[in-house]
Amino acid sequence: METIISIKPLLAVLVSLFVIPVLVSSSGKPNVRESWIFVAGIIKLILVLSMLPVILEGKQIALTLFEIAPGATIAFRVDGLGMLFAIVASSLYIVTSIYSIGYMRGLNEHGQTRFVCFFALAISATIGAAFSANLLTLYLFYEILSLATYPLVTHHQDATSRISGRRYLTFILGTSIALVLPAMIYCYHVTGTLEFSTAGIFTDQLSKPAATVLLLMFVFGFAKAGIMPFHTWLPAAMVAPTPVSALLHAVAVVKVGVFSIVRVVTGIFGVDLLADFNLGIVVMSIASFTILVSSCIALSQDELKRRLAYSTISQLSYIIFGVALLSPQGLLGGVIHIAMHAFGKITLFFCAGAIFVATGKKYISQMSGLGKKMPFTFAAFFIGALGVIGLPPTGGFYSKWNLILGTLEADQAIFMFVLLLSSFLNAFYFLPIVYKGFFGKSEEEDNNIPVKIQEANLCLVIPLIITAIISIVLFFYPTVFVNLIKIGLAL
Amino acid sequence: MHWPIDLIVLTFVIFCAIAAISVKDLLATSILFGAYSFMMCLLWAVMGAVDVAFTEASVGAGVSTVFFVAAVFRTSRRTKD
Amino acid sequence: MEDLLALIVAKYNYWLYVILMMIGLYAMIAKNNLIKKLVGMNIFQTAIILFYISIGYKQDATIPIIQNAHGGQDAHNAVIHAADYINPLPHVLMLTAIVVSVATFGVAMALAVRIYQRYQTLEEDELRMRLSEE
Amino acid sequence: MDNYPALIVVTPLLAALLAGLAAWIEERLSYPIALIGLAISMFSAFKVLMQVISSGTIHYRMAGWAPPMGIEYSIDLLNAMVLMIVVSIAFFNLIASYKSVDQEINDRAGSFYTIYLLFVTGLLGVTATGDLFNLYVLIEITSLTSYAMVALGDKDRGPLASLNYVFIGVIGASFYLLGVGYLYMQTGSLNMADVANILPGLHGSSTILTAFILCMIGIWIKMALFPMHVWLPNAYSYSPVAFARIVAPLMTKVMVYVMIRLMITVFGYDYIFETLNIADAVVWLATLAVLAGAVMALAQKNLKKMLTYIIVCEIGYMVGGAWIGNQLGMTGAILHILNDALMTFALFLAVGNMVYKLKTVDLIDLKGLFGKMPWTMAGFVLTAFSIIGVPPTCGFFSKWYLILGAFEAGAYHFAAALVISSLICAVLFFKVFEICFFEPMSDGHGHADLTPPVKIEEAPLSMLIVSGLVSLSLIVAGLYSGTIVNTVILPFLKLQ
Amino acid sequence: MKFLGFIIVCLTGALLLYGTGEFPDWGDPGSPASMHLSNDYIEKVVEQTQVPNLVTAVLADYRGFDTMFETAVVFCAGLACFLLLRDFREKKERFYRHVPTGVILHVKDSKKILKTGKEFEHMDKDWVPSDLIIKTVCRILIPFIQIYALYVVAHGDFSPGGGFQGGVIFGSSLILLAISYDLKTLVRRIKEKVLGIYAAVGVLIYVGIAAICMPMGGNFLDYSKLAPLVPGDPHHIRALGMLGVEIGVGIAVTAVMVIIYINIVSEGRHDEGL
Repeated sequence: METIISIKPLLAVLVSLFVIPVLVSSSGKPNVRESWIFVAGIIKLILVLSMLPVILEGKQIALTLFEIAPGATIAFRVDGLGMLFAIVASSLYIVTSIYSIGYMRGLNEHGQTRFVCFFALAISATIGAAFSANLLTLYLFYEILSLATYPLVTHHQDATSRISGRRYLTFILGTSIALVLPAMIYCYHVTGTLEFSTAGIFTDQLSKPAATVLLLMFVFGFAKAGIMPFHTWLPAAMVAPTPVSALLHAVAVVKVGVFSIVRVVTGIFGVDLLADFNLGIVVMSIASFTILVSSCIALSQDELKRRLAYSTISQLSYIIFGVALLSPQGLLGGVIHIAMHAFGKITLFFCAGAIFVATGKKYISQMSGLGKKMPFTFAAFFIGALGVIGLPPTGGFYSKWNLILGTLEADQAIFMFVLLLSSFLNAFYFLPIVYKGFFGKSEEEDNNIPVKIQEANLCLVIPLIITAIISIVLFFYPTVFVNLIKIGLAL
Repeated sequence: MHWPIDLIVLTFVIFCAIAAISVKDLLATSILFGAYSFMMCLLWAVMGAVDVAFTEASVGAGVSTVFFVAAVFRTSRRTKD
Repeated sequence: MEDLLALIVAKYNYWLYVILMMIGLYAMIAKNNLIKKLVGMNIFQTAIILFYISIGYKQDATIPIIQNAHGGQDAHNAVIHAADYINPLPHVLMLTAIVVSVATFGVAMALAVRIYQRYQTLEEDELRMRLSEE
Repeated sequence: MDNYPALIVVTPLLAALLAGLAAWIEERLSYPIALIGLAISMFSAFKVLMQVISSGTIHYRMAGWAPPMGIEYSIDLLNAMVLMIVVSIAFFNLIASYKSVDQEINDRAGSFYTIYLLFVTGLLGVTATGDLFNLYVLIEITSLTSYAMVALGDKDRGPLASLNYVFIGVIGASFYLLGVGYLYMQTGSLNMADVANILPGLHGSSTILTAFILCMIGIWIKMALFPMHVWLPNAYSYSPVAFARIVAPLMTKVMVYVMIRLMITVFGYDYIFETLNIADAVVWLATLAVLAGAVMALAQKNLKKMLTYIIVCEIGYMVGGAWIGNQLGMTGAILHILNDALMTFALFLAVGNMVYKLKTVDLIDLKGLFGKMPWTMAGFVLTAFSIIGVPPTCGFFSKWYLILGAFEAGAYHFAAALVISSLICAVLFFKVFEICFFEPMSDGHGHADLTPPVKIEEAPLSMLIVSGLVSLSLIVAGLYSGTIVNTVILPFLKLQ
Repeated sequence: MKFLGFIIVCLTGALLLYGTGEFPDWGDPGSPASMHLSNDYIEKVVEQTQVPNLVTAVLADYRGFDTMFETAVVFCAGLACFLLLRDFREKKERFYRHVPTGVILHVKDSKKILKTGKEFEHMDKDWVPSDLIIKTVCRILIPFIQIYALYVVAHGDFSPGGGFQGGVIFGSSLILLAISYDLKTLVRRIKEKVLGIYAAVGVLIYVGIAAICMPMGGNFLDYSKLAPLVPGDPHHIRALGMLGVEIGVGIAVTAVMVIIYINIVSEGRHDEGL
């Protein structure tokens, strides 16, 4: 596989860093500030897409920045997986920034400059994680992302956000320092390298118990992936403004966690090693436990964002589950679910935010009849829900289909039922909302006031329509992503 | 072969040291301390370290004692131990 | 008996310096009055000096000043036997050490005066009481 | 024959004396004199560093007498690096100090700069010298100056803290002196290299063992290793900020350097790690130091105090790394001398800025500081991350080497201690950040119209710029730590 | 505390005694300490430096670098005492003696200052040195002490003594002046500023002489390179260099001793004391 040395990955990471000083300097003039955000976001997207053809040709783009120790470098390498993730993140970043303008101004939030700056920082960290060539670099960006999102989560600076900020850090930072760091250094100590390679870096240094411990340290250590019991930060983090929950907690942060686990499984251990030690089953059982339990919890949640959060937790475990199947179909289904779920879930979050801004309603019980008021929002919500449940005509169906095929391929038929059961659960906790929204009676109708359409402002509605449309489009044209994954994992 | 002198002076030194840290009157301490330094300087002279002895005579028995008295004069003279 | 005496003669200097040193250290740690601690400090340091001087001492040798070397020229034809003179190096070191100790002593005294100005006492337990009630 | 090695140490001394003169004649002159002196010294340190990197160890004979009769400066990669660190930190701190000295000790500023320079001279000499007794004298200079400075800081507690510091410091120095005496007793020499040549014949001797123990205990007392740390927190937190900013980063690090120098150059690996087997005990002690330092820091109510306990904890890192007894650990320890010096310096710069504005830095005084002093806090946050060990700041990479070394030596308890301490540091600093960020608690969901904007009151520009530069240097040092290790530390360790 | 101290002391003592176990006998000429270096010194010093007092030679030349910092330590101590204690506020209450009658006046407010001279003389609060005998004796004694001090400094090359001892003796002579008369007399004789400058200048002489050797093409402190600057026998140039250095040390030490004494005894007010 030939490698091209190029500075593009670095630029793609740095572009939104470079814009931060500009944002700070133009803090007085919101319009100038936001326009800069768009400039940065679009340049970033262009940079990312400009690398796409090269990757599709089966080449790689690499760039080594610093060598800390032999075998431990800070380096970028763009391959299929990274590309997939980068495209998803950077495209959704633009959509989200449109949305956040509407949201933040609609609610007249304070400290908007701080907000956008850390948002930019977070997104560059995400891209960096997507492009990182070895575990050290990945860890680096992982940590930067954790710290950059703290001020976003605690944006309101009130007591509740303080509590949840604490929980956020305790889980994210604590696990990464206490579990991932030693595990990573141990890997380096054993093998002398941290570069991702599809064959894995271990030759025969690991005994089975050691491998098990290491794998578990990684799986639980990357707590952003929300594997139980390290999931509680995610619902807590829902105190954040909705754009944060939308982009970071449906796409960037959580997906970085999952992505790291995927990298570790495929790049550090290597599928074969895990298959030999037959460790996939361990991870799979953990994942399926998470899937089922969190789905059940989601059923009981009345606050919309919290319900979405729990559904996110279960969906993330789908991805880990798929990877843990260690079979081509499973890997494909799992990894592509990163993209599919991203578009579906972000639509849902957008809708939640739009509803809140328009009507100030947070709780599902209050939302009956809202569908007539905000039809576009609820239509989008419906599509997003389909995507998350995994029904056609949405991309979610594609990933779930592959996952199920994967279970059969890895002849783990029992786990197939996990998937099906959880899909039912998803349906149970999403579709009623839509139903109530469209066919339920709101209090205005009870005192039969004529209902007229009053959507939230355009900045909020347009993005969610876009994402909804994309998640439908992905059902028909998933090929690009599929090819990227096939290249990336050499399936 | 003058180790007896040496030994005698040494015992004096130790005696002065113990006395200096155990009397309850700081002025007395300072004087005993001067005596201690002087004994010490004798000891060194016996051992042939004339320069050191000279220094100790002028510093230890001289100036430090003066500083000591000055400090006691500016602080308290009595002490509990 | 004889050899015991010989042993004492051979080593007693070092033992006594150890004793002095222990006295000083004990005063520094256990004494309650700051001035007393300072005395202990000085005893401690002089004990070390004594140790060095004892290292330098050499039997049947005279003080380290070369005889009839005044003016220098005739020093060349005067033959110098190393065995005749005491080792000068420890003396030099200890000169420096004495100076350092007296400098420290002066500063410490100044500090003691300052503390007395502020707290009107130099007894450690009383000082601790004053600090705790502040 | 160039005299740069001498100039490094002598220029600050000369500058100190001239500044002392100026303090009596024309006080305003003493600051520029100090500045120039340190600048020249820094330049020569840089030249020496380059020379050493290019063409090996430099030997400089004071008064032209060949060692062991005369005193010799032998500057190898390690000295050169530490010299560079010391002098540059001293220089930049001097730039930052101008305003704060004005504020704290406005009269007698001249004398302050004199003492300051003497202190720097002492540190530089300690680092450069190749003679055991010369080391003692220079340690005494640094100690004496720090006694004076500590007493000068807090009007009430200062003198007492300083006097306790005097007692403990004198014990430490005297122990070291005794150790040198015992060495001299058996080897008859004071020059490090010469002693190192003679020692191998005497490895069994109980006198040498005693000498070793005495020297180490003396140095440990001076560097405040855990059980002997009691003097440090008071001394450092009561001294004036301008001085705390230099004594906190440098004093302990230079002492660590001295320990490493004694271990490697004088006594030698095979004596320490083969003849004696106390290394494990010391590593355990270091582990204890790390944990204890972190925990005690957790208990503090005052920011300065908290940071001083963090210093105690960091000392544990370096001692442990040095005593683990493999190349990786030693690399980590030496790299951490640089990194920790930078980190502590940056921390105390930030604290200095706060003190300049707030006067007291009890944690409750820090409310809403992110709004009030954003730039200072930015630097502070960056430094905190470095201490927690977040990549790509330099703190992470020295920790990386230390943990690797611990793994290689199988000292898992030390590795665990490192991880735990960085967790505790995270808790510590986020405790502070929460106070600065959330309080005073804004009710009403923090909407723009409900939270009035706080006006920014920052420290003077000179202090801000320095602290900003140093905080950025943390990242730079982190990214280039590979280069540092390959050009300075590994070659040095290869030579031994 | 006492018990803990006792334990620590015993441990230290045990360690030290354990160390002494393998010492060579006391005064054993064959011990390494008196074989390795000292013989070189004893045999080479005179021909290399022309200074018969080995201690002075080693102190000021071979290990002159130590001594330079030792002087710096002294200077630093003086400065420290000044910084710690000196305060420039006037004291509130003052005492005067009416000379003709010997009546003592106690002035409470600091504004009112009597002109001291024939009629009134200022006197200390708690130290009343008006004893004629002591005054006279000291007046006679002090010059001799000072001459002796100068001798000690100058003759340090050939006999015990040197800059430091001489300086201390000179300083104590001045202190004697302060004790026998009163502090005011001393302060009137020697201004504080002068002391401060002397302290710095003394060390500067040392460092200066040492530093001049570098432009002269030698290493730091290498007196032999000074030959072109000094008239006379280049043979003795090292001795001369040491003499100059010793003078510097003497000046510095004198000044510092007086500074420390004054500041301690008057709590930094420089008005009354022993």
